[in-house]
Amino acid sequence: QIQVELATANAQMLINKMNEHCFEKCVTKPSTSLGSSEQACLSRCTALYAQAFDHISQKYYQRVMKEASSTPEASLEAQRL
Amino acid sequence: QIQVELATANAQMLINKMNEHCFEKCVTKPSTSLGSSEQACLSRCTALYAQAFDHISQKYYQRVMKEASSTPEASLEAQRL
Amino acid sequence: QIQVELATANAQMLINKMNEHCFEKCVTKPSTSLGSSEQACLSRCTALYAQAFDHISQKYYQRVMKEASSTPEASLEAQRL
Amino acid sequence: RELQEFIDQEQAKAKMAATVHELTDTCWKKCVTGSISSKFSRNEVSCLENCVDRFLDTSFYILNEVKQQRNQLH
Amino acid sequence: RELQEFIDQEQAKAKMAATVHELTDTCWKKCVTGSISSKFSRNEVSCLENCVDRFLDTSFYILNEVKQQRNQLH
Amino acid sequence: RELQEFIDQEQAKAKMAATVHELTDTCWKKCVTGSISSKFSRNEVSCLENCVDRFLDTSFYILNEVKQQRNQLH
Repeated sequence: QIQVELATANAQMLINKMNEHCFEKCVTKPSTSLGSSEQACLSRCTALYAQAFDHISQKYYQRVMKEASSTPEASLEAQRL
Repeated sequence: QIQVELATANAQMLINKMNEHCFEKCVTKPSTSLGSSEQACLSRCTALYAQAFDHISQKYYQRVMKEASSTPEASLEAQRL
Repeated sequence: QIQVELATANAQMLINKMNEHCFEKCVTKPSTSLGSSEQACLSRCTALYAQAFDHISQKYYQRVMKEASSTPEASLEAQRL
Repeated sequence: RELQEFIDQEQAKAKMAATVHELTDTCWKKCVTGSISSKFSRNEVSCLENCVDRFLDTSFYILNEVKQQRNQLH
Repeated sequence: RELQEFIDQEQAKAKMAATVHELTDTCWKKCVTGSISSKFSRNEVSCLENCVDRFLDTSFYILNEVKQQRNQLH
Repeated sequence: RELQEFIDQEQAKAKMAATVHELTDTCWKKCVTGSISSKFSRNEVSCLENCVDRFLDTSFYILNEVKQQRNQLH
């Protein structure tokens, strides 16, 4: 139950962040409708944000594991960031 | 009771946001006192921020109602943003 | 107990803020390691951020005290910011 | 049960009120880029007019994108 | 009752400590715009010196504006 | 006791998940500075590749600095 909620909150947060960053990048002058080039930009931007998120996620957990295996204290600090 | 608290929190938030954005726009180089042109700018800025807030508030609730009358699911998503 | 927790949370927040602002200023193009000039910049930046924090802290509490001695209401507003 | 409904409604209201503050923040940053005159410029008015609906369009567009990508996996 | 007072005081302290962090954040962004030298430039020092008091002045000024506008309605 | 351990673990997971969102936010702002093409430029890729590790290095570096300064006082 808790794990499902965590996963949902996580997906929701990812979508909110995509919304924020891709609106900023792709809709520079909001007009009376979402134009086709703005939509194309949003599709690219969403894909790239997801890619960055996956990559960063992987790098972060690798580092947490590495620190945990060398010094237990450092890994706690990495988690606490 | 809850409704009063909500209204107060709302007003407080609006004032905090005005403070943040209008300080950023109007007090570009903080000096030994708040000059008269800075004060004039703050008066204009406060009025404009309130105007933008009212307008955006209206547009948002219109949209939430529109989505609610077409697809119930979409309106939930709009609320959750 | 509560006071110790407050002090720890405070130190943690200060370090997080230093991290955010000094990473932004000193590590402009993240490369394969933290270079010596980036490290030197981080040392300077950490010291300056701590200095700014101390100064601002002092100014803020001076002002809160000043407002409290003139109008009790204003001091409450200053706290609530 | 009625109490629960009341709480849910109040929470939904509080959430929407918070969303209005965030949208105003976002649209102010996007649309009010110059210095502060006594009224908004024509460009600023048009930008603010459209900002909320385009932001919500963006939100629905992205939700759709994500759903489609998920469906392609199954 | 004494416990309640103690809790209120600790909450007020925590709130003020949080405000100091926010003010430092705001003033750092406003005043430290160049690269990081071994000490603050003269402009940066003067900006940081005045930043807190002008921010709080702004806050009082805006509160007053809002109150006056509200009074004009009644 | 087992329940407490489970709660602690879930909280640690939630905290790490939140950190990933913050890191993505920070690294996106630092590395993706131009307009959005169909793929990242070479500079953007290299910046994103290194951003997490340099951010965490920065964090450890600053922790060390703060500890040293504290030790000098005693």
